[in-house]
Amino acid sequence: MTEVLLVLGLPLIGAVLLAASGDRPWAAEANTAVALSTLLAAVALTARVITLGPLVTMGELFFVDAFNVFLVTLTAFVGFTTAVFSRIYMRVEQDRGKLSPKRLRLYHGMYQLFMFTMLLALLTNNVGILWVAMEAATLATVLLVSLYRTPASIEAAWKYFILCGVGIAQALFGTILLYLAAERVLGSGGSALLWTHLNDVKGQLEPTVLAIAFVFLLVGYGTKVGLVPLHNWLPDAHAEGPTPISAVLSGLLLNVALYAVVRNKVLVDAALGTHAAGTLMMGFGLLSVIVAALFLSRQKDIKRLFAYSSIEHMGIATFAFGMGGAVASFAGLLHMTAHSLTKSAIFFAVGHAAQKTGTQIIDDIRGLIHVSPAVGWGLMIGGIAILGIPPFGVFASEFLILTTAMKDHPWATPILLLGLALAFASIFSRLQAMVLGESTAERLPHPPALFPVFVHLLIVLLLGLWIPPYLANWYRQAAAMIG
Amino acid sequence: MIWFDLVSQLLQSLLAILLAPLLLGWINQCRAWLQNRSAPSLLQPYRMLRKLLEKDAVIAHNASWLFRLTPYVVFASMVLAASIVPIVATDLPFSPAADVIALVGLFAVARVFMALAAMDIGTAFGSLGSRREMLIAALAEPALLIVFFTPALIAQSTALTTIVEQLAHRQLHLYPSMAFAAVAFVMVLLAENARIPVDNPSTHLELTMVHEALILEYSARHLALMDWAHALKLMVYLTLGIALFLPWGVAQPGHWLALPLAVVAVFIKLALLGAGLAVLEAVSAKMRIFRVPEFLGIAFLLAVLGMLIHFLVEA
Amino acid sequence: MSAVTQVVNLLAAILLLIAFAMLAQRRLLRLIHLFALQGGVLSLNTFVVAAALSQPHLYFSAVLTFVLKVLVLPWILMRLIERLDLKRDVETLINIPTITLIGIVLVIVAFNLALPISQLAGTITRGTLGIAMASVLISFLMMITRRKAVAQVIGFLAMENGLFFAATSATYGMPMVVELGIALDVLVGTFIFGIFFFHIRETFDSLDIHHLEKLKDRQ
Amino acid sequence: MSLLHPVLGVVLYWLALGVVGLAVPIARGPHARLFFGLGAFGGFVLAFTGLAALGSWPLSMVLPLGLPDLPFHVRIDSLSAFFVMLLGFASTGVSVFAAGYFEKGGGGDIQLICLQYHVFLASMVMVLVADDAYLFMVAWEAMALASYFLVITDHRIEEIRRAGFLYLLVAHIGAIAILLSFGVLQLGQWSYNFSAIRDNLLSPGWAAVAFLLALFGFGAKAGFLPVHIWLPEAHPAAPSPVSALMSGVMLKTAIYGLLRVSFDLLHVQVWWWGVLALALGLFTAFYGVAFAAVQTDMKRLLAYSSIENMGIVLAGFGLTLIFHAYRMNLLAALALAATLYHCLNHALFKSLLFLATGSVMHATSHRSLGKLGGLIRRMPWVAATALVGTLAIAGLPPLNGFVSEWMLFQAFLLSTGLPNSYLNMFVPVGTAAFALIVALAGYVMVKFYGIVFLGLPRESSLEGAHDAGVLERIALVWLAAWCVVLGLAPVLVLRAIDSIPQMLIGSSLRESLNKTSWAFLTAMAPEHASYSPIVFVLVTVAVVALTFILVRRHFHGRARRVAPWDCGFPGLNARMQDSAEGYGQPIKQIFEPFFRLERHHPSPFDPKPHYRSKIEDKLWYALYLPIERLAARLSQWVGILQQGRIAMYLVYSFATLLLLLVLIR
Repeated sequence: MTEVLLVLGLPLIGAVLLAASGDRPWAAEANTAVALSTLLAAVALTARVITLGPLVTMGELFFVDAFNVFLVTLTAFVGFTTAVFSRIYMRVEQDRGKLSPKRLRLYHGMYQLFMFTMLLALLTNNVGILWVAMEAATLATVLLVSLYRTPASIEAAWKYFILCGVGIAQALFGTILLYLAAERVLGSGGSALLWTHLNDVKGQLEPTVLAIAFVFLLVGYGTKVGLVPLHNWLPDAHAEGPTPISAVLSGLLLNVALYAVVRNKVLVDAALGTHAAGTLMMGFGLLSVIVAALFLSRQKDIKRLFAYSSIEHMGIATFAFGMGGAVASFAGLLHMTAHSLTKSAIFFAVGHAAQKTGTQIIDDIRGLIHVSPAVGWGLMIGGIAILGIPPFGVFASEFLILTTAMKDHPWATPILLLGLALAFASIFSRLQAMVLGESTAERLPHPPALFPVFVHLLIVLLLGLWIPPYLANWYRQAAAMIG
Repeated sequence: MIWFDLVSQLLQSLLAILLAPLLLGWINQCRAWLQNRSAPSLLQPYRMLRKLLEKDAVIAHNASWLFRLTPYVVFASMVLAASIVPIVATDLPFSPAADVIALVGLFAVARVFMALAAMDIGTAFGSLGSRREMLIAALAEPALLIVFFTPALIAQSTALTTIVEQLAHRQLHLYPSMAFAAVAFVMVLLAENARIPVDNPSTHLELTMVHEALILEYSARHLALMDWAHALKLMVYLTLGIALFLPWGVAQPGHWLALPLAVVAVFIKLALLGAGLAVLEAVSAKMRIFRVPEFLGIAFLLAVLGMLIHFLVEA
Repeated sequence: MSAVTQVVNLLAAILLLIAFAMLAQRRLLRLIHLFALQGGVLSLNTFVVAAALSQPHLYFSAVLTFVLKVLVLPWILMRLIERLDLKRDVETLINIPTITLIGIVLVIVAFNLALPISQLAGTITRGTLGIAMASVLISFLMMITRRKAVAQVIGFLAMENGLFFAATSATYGMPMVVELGIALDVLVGTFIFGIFFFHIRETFDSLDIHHLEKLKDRQ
Repeated sequence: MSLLHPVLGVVLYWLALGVVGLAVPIARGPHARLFFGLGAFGGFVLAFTGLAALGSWPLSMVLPLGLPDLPFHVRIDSLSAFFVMLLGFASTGVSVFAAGYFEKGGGGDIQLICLQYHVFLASMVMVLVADDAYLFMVAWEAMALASYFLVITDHRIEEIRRAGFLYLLVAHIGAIAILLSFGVLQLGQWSYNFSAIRDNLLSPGWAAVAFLLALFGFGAKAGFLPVHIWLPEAHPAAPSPVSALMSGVMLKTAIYGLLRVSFDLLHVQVWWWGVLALALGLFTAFYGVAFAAVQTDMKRLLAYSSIENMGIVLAGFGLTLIFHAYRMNLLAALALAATLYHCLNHALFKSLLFLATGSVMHATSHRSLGKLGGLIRRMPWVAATALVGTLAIAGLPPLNGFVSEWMLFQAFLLSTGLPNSYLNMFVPVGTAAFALIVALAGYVMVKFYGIVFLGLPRESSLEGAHDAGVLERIALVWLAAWCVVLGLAPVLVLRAIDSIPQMLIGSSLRESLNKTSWAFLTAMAPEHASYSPIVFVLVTVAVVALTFILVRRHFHGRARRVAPWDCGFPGLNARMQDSAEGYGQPIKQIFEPFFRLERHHPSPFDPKPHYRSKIEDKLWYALYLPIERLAARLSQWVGILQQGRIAMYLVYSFATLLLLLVLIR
């Protein structure tokens, strides 16, 4: 109860506070402090769930179950580390005159607002509120993408806005249809959109309606997940926004959108009693993997590169959830976790690298390891982790997904194999060229804030070697629920 | 019993070592006759050896220990080979030490040491010789192995003594595969022993020589050992041919009286083969080094054909 | 068929008509007027349903719709195009007959899709679900065909209207809290769009979105 | 206290050593001597632990690590024990050598190298003792990764980065294939530990899929055709001790995996798998030796020779499969023993030779054969030990290389009883090919040794070359000594490893080994074939001594040192000897169709005539570049998706929506 309020309230207050005074010299610290307190609240919430089990509070408005509890913690955690990272990063940007105090204020305010929307989307029990929060997340980030006001950034932000707006509108239609179906079972009024109730009666929901509803929901939230061919906003937004935003977009937004899709898939599967939804998701997943892998091989911009890698990994996770089954869903959840940690860590390193070399063009970044071993190794290890090389967590999930696929859907494995191999070749060749070799860059006045990078990578490493039992239990329960 | 074995073993080895130069002399004589030159005496090779052994050795400044060691190794391995091949008797204590494959390996040891020693001084001819020698060997060795495999398959064994006993002491039986093998064997023999048409033993014509280029830097006792080993090698090959393709007359295990008979038989066979070799050399001309691969390729082919024929008609 | 239903169906038909009109409308100013009109019809429709069924929260949402979609949003848009003096025409990418033809195809598709659903829906307004879906798709089409930022935004808002209409027709509207949230989002969204117009304007000194086609995969 | 504990203990010890080594910032010399010296003890322990574990009952443990429901299982049985022993013997020598080698520099930051090196060793051990698919894959990829970082130690050089990338790429693709193979093997039971996989009875079709995936995956590591291209690039790029480990030990882990999957985890073995392996192996071996013959860089030459040897091993593996599939288990045991024996031999002499090249590079800072020569007089220790290695790898009695080849020949010859007439015809031809390969290997090694150590130094700088340091000498002697021992006492070795055929095939060579004394190695039966290296050595030494004494006694030992005669040609100089190209030229000419040649002939009027010839791998152009082009074209097509036009993007999602709506109906 109180924890939930804290988790949601702190970032909201922080948003108001920083929107008012985000241009003060202490704003960055304040931002970090708020994020930290949010994290602590989330940890408290987690601890409570560990001890007391899932809970539903405030007139069933919010609920915490095995599926969203770890996502809440993850979100708060990545939010905090990103804040730590952006403290240094944004200072450098400011010193380089890329940001006016006004925009810094906007940045800090919107950052906290974004955190709020993410947490709201995760915690709410109401599918409608979930939609509202997702839309609000778009609104909160769109101005951050265009923070630099460069033509490119404005264009990127516009595309992000229009495409996600349209997509989310489809999701709304899907939600309405869901409500229509639920209403006939649960009666009209608020309870018909409460997920806990929907989950109880999912078997009785009207299949035809839910089938169509799922199409709209999948297209809608799938746009935010970045599934091919709805992905086109993603690389632009990642490449042109400030790096901390790229980090949270890849690390959090995509996760939450996928979370929304999966929540709805649970209902649809039960209602339809067929594997139609799963098949759709598998198709989208494979398409995303292969197309993203092909795109990877033609990237010149480092942030675009990793944006496409995000598409690829979201594709893998979607494929896993599409396959369904205890192991595959387990792997999908693990993959979400590992990917968001790794990818945000990579973006931190990329941010420093881009600042040191003053460019995002891959061919101009060389020999980072000589300029700053920490940045170089951070990028290298992060890249290795994201490429699914053990003993990192990403490998653990890919191991389970691939072996499952090999047995259940052998026809899919060649595509996955091709996708992974291509992605490896494309990313690693560039990574190696950037990290190793003779260097081009000069040192920066500010020491890089690399503690986040290595903390993330450490956790990912841990996930590959040893998963905490309660986390594993959550994964199992959630997987059982997802089916 | 074991004493008898040891005796026959020593007898055979000594016989081979001592008679090898004589065989060389005999072949040279035949050749001289065929080219109607006046032949050198049969004992000429012995005189050569003695002369060389008495001379002071002359060694290049930069010759390493490998260079000086090689003649002894080569000589020793040839002696070993000679004491493995059943020439007069089949129950030799040493023969279990090596079957045909090991025998081929033994030849390879000698060859490799020679090739290395030839490169040691760093003369143009040395490396040229070793390259050509290794090339010829690389192509001859497989052929030789396959040649050996045909009788090995017939006898279901690669142990020489077993093969010989199988072939010699069972009732006469014609093996077409052996005919192929025999032809291939002769070709390999010519190549391995630096005879015409592959190499010319009696030339120092720099651009065509192979074997002579290898031992170019040797003198005195080292050269003597090399030549002796070379003669011994020819001897071993001929006796191998005898053992595999016309083994009749070899002494049965434990037959004292058969021994002298066997010795006589071997003498006759060697004399005939030597003469035949001389004829062969007289009628053929030396070929270009890059014709040699074709030559040995044919040998290889014949050997493989022999093996396949064995499977087709005999197995 | 009850009188209310007839009224509702009439209003729905008008909505569809307006949607087509917007699809075919070249002038930006008229577009805004049409948008306001659409909002008006929408709120009227909601009001009728509310009256017929005496659903209190529908009254509220009718008022909300009116305030938001007839007064506030059009007013904001007007202000914007005055400030950006965009009284000029908006030209479409491909010629209007084709577009309207595609629109008709969409209507057919939408009706067929909506048929099974509307049979399930227990509302007096269920017949209009197909129209709602159609107007959503048509607004989508409009967004695709327009090449001026403002027009695209209006298309976006029209789509929002269509959704709202769907909500009322299929389920007598969403729960209150959700409706409020949606309204808030739409409002904020429009503001942000407004901000964007100025950014785009000052960066490219035109609101033609073909300036916004630079970002692609350079090879 | 089972035998697993020392093994795992050594793993931990190595990891700790690496971490501490990374942390301790002391001067290069002491650092190398201290940490690599300490590392050598681990290898020593492993060597004898493995030896002890051979034939002992399988021991397994579960570690408190890993995924939920899938903790790390470790297990040591005869097969693992054998390869652990192999790793131990090789790595002891290599570590001791490295202690001396890295002391003198040799690229890179020593602390980092220390970490990577020991992680590399530890992960290899884990691969060998892993008893579940997950741990296996983790260790496998950790091994690839660590070795990758070691390969790119001198990453400022562009070629080395390229080599490293190629290496890791192939390794990763191979790893995915292995992963999929496990996916097939676990049969949807979600139990990835091998003990559960053993109980799965796959249908022949799935078994074949699993085998082929495994063959491809492990082949990518072992350097089988056509996925061998990384090997000649990566091995030369690494520092010599690392090359030694990669060639000597890492390639064997691939063989281990292949044996584990096809004989332990899979139940059925089909004869055509064996035929495939045999043909592939012989072809690989021939390819390797032909390319080795024409190399001009000594480490590349050795790398290609590694390809050749792995090909031979694969051929032996294929024979084993064929025999086993036809239930001729005694012969299968013979072939398997030969295969394993060759693995062990190759581990020893290839490490030895790579280390020797390391000493040579340190002494001369040259890698190209065209710049070496005459080192036998400057570096007697290295030359002597390298000679042992050379003779061994050339397959000459009485050294170890000959033993395994002898046994393989026996296996080939005994294959005539196969109940398949095609195979009866095919295998003899294989025998012939094998004979050719062995002979060519001799050619290659004479070239290697002769050009590096013999003749006149081709560069004046070589006059200053110095012999290896004490540590290096110890390492070289250690490895050379084992080459000799394995050559002289094959029967003892075979008795030690006899439990492996027993375990994998259910039949062993015991009786045929016990028929005769330890001095006589026999195949099946003494009357069939026998070979005694001891007698070989004794007789040869006796004859040498006798001849020497007799010559001295009856004549004299006088010798004069003069200038070389050289047929009386004056002005002999180093450029007159064969260059590496020259020595390989006949092979180039005879096997021309295998190579992709680029020759630049000088014009007759050229004042400074210069001849250049470049030899490249045909497969690179026939296979890899087309794939690359295909990927490029595909990505071109995909690029159309991203045209930057927002209207198009909207159309995409619109179309998707409609499509799905129609589909879902």
